[in-house]
Amino acid sequence: MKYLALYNYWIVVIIMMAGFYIMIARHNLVKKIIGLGLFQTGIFYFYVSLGKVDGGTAPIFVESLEAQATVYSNPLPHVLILTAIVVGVATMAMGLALIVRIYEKYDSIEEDEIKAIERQHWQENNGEFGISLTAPPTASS
Amino acid sequence: MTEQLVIMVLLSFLVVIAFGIILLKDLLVAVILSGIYSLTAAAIFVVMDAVDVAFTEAAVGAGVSTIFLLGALTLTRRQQKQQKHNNYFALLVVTLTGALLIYGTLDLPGYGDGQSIANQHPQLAQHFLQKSEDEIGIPNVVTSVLASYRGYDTLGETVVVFTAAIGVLSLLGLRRRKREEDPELDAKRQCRQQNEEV
Amino acid sequence: MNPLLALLPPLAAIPFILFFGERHKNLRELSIFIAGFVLLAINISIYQDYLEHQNVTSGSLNIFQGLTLELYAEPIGILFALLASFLWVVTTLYSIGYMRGHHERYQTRFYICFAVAIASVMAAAYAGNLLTLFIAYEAITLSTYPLVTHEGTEQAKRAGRIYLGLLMGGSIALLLPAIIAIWWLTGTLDFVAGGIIPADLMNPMWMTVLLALIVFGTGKAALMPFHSWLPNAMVAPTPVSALLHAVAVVKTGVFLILKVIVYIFGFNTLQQTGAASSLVTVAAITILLSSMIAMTKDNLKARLAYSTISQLAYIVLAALLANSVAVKGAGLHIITHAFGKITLFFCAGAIMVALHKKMISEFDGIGKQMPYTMAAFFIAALSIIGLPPLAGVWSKLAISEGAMVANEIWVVGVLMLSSLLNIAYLLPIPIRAFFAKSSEPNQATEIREAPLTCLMAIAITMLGCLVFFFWPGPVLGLLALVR
Amino acid sequence: MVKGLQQHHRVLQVISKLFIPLILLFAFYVQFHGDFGPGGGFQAGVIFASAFILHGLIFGEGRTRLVMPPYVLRFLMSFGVLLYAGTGLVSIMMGGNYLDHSVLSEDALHGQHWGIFAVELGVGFTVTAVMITLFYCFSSTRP
Amino acid sequence: MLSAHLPAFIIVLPLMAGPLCVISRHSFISWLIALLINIVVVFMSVAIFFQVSDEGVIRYALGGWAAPTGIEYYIDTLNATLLVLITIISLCTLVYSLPAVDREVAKHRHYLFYTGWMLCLTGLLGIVITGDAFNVFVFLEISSLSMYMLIALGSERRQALMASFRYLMMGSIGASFILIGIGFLYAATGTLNMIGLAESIPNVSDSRTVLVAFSFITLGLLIKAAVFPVYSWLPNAYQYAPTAVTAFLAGTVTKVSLYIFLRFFFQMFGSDYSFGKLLLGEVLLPLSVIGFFVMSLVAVFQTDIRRILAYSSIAQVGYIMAAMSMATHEGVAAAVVHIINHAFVKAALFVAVGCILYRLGNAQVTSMGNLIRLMPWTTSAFIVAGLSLIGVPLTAGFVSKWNLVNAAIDIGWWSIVAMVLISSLLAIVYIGKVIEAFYFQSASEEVSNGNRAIKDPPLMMLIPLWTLIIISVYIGINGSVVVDIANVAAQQLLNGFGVSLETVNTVVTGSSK
Repeated sequence: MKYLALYNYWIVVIIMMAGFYIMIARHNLVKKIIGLGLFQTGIFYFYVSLGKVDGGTAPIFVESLEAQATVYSNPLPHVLILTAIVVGVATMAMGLALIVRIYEKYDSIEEDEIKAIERQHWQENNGEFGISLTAPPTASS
Repeated sequence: MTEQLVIMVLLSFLVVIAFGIILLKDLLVAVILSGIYSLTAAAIFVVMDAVDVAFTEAAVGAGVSTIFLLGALTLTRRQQKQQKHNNYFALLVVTLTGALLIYGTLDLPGYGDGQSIANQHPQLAQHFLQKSEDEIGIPNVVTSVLASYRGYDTLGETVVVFTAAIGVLSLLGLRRRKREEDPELDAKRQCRQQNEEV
Repeated sequence: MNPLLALLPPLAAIPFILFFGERHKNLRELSIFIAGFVLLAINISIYQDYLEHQNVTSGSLNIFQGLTLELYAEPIGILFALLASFLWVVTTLYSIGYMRGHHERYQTRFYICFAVAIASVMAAAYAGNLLTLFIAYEAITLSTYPLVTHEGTEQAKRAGRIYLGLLMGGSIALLLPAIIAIWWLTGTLDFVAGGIIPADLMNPMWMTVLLALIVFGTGKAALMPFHSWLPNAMVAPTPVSALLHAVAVVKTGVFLILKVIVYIFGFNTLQQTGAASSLVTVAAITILLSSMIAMTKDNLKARLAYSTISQLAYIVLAALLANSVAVKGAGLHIITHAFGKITLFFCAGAIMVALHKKMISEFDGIGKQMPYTMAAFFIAALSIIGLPPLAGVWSKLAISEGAMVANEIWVVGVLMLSSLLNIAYLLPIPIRAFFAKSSEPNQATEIREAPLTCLMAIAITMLGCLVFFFWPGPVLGLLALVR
Repeated sequence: MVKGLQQHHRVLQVISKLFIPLILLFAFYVQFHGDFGPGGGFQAGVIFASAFILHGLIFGEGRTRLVMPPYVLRFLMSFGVLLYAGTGLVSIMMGGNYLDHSVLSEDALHGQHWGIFAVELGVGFTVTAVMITLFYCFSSTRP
Repeated sequence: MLSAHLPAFIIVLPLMAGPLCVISRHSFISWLIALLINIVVVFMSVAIFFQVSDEGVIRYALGGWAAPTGIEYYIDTLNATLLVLITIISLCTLVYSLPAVDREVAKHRHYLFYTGWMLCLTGLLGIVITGDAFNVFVFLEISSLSMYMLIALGSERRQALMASFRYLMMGSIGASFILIGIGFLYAATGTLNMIGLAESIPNVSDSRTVLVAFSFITLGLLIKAAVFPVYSWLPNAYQYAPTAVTAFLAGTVTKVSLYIFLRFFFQMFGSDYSFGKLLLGEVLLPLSVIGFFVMSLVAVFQTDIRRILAYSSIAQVGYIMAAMSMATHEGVAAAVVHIINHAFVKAALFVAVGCILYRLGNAQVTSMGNLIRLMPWTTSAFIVAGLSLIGVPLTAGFVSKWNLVNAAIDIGWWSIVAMVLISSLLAIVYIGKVIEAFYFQSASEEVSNGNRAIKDPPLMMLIPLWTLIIISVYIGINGSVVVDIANVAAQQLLNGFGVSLETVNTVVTGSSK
């Protein structure tokens, strides 16, 4: 019976790990971002599951329910997860913007292709890899 | 028990979607799937009594995130390249991490256990549920905690969103449209100018 | 007088050197002279102070956890400081002629680094505890690095790398852990008469390891197998080789070993545990081996470098014998060898400036072209070999005596053998110069001496060799105060 | 994508014009009813933004910019953060700790109400502005 | 009265500076706003530091809700010191950034740059000051997101984008792991407050939940601190970010992660649990030793100075980790000392490299020829800081290394002593390589062509550079400043939180609600 109660957690772990796998194994950058989303959603379930109380209701006081002795679910994980969701979407937006710029510069969103381009670039420059493309310091003012 | 069954079914559904995302090469489909995934997630959150979370997940995960992902896809490409071989190292890492996590769950209080320390902590969970009405006076405990008890976290959260906007602005910028792209828009601008002159 | 003052003149000269630069060479070098004389005066007054009060110290600066920086005058240090500051003046005199005659570049940088090195040597000489000495030691390494690589050629850069690698590497990898271990064991790094490590503190084997860490970690003492930086460093301009690599730098190394043996371990501890005896063998091997290598070298400066290694090993050996007689010999040898070797280097430099010759095989007949130089060379060589009436004899005698006291008779044999080897690699040079037929007959009769300032410097140091034979009293008197 | 919608989907345009006010209204409801039911500044902000995003998708982002110009958004998102952080500073001025809403009014409960209202409004402003800005950024970039 | 609220102001002011910069939208004005706020914050952090050393630990209840119900700040000697450290480094690099950013970032993005900077500062200070485990995560994300953005602003070179993306991926994995860990901790104890956690963990220390929480937090922090096997985000990020950002990043970001390490493992979990029961030391020690050894070796073979310094940074993190894994008072103190010293030294080095880049346009060792004469002030600053990295006496690095070696000897780890010293030798090699190039390399073509004015950078860049150098040399000469602080901090860390929730040594707590 105890393990039945943990079944939820285990599925959540599988979901998290699916996301994690996409993040580290897939070369496609957009896929990585989607994977990050899956991973984080998994964490959200985990938190929210912690706060669930059997037979409870959402932690909003309603007059009609107040009369009966109502059990409420724990609101704290919900609050934490609201914050985490926002963090997640912020990270995702940032990542996608980076991907768009990377595609502009490399014409690819596959990590291994980009690595190959970098390597080629290195070889073409005969080791002068780090030569700066920043504005040349002409007549500094 | 029905509740538990619903959750189990939905979670299993999520697993299927997650594996679909791993395997599919078409990024557009993957994005749509992740949208569905978020919507399902929102449903699960409702069943788990986390209505605020569900609301947010539906709005953000299924809504805004999907739009951003679609936007990024239109700006890049739709197909994922075929990967030549499976990444066994990644599989190993993931398996180990997952095994560690499952090992950790063994001592967790069972799902829905109202007596767990997390749900019974007198200064946190129980304090919010029992005293927030007297201390804050609003019915939605989540809002009380969010905006008052842990208002500082929410300030941080707002700053995170703000940072993301700054970051994307600095990366992509707001580029001006060229006029000829949208003649209708041009007409409107002129119209507006005329109005101002009048 | 506060020993801290001894650091000031060389440092104070730097702004002047910079200010005058290449445009006012004479003023630049004048300022160095003034600094040199002031420094000498300060050192003499510290010496006199010491004779009166025997307690000359600067305040101490606490770094952390009881680690302090402190300057403190004691006999060996005073002797060393006097020696270095006197020879600085002489060397400056010499380098005016040499650097100009040789048209060296970046003379300003040269003089600045030189001044910093001298200031560091002063700090080392008056170091009041092992940490201060270590810091000064590192400062000397760093400030002389630009001097070694002065020419900027590929060879100079390579030499610089070896120099920095062996000296700094050795000091950080071996010396520093030894210092930390001493601090950890005894809770202090102060130089205390009679030493701070009691004989029963640890197993004699560990004591030997600790001592070996210090002796080998002090790369400047050039004990084999940590010697190879010294011949390499000879790419530096000759005044550098002369003052730094025959006197100041290398002597700082042996000075550190001497101080550690006298004031950290103490004679009693070493005599009781016998921790030093195996290292004496290493020093003896170094003496003989480097003398033999010296014979194979055709480049004069390289030959002198190996000779220096051998002579430094004398001092290390004397220190390791761990008795007051031998230590007196070590102190004396610091002085006598300094005067002898610097003269030899000066001569080598003079030959380079005047005739552009570096190889001994090219020296045939140059005695007629440079009679004064070669005469001085001859005298200094005799002093190094240890023949009366020259100063070298006293120090060799004292070391032999110390060996007898320590009951290590075989060391005397080593010294004898080494003297023979000295004769074998040093004397052929003046003989060749004076008696061999020149290969360039038409120039053979023309006198082409080095610049006057060079000759003056050579004369002064050569006289030193003589003076200390007849008048070693003050030095011996000072060394007798070592407790 | 945008252009296609513009030219051929009159139906969508008409329907969205009907819907956008409703969405905005709902956003206001979520914003101000967050104390009593689910929702709050963040959710309201996203919904509010989604109305503009819908407008942008259907009528073209350029035209949305006329309605909601970027400089307004830039100000709005900054203002939201400042409002939130400023509420806390006001608490300090009134003698409480940072973000202690109960000192904002004579009565602690009223103070909490005011504080939460201001704070949620700040979140709402910022989130609305940020989401619309992000949409602009992505849609104004040309592949 | 306001002095009681300093802990709140020190976070809120830089936080509000961000939006203000956005509203101003002007490159110089936004810099000015950032600068002014930063100066104020420096003074505040110093004031807090003295408050802490005079009156003891400060606890500040945010929202007036006494912990653990609400969130609180918990400030003791360790994080008060880190506040000072971060604000000073931020100030120095911010001053430096005005001319540097002008060159490296497009004009219309300057205001975004300074906004990001202020937000990053907020994030770092927020992490350091807080006493709430979940709050750490929130502010970690603020600092990380702004860091991704700041790195990507070096995007005149496309590698910066990829570097930023990799950092984003690694950073998100790290943050997610930390989030999982905090979740497990919450499940096991029901609280999020660090003191509350410290009190509850001994009761549940046998629980597998806490074990897993511990492992995930460790993994997450290892990634964030760029410890040996999971450092891969760092070299590219350091190399391609705008130079001012690199200096700021190198001085602070990994240090803050290490701070969380100290706070969590010594104080929250308690060293008995982390090191006694779970043998964290046995795991960390090999990683850190291999880390500092291998990374020093890798640094030797790099050709770009920034890359040399980046690998050296990973090596230095290894030293700090090694010191921590001793889990003794001396070890922890040595770690704190090195955190402080290395922050100043590395920031100075990166600022110096930035100055060279500013004039020369690249940072390849091969093009450093003749710089000692052309840019004497910059190169000599680099040399002084480089010597500190090696650990030459009278520099800050020596104080660090002395403490580290001494701590190792104290528990008889002679092999560690040897490894530390050998890797110091490698430091001689990689720093020596650069110094040798300064001196002896013949001038590169661009320089000798003379069509570029290669000389010392403007004073705006030199002054912060030399401020950092002087601080590090001062620490080297008067090391007891840092060592004393570190000893107090180590004592506080090893004593646990020392105060139970009832006997709060509070400056400002919640009202009587």
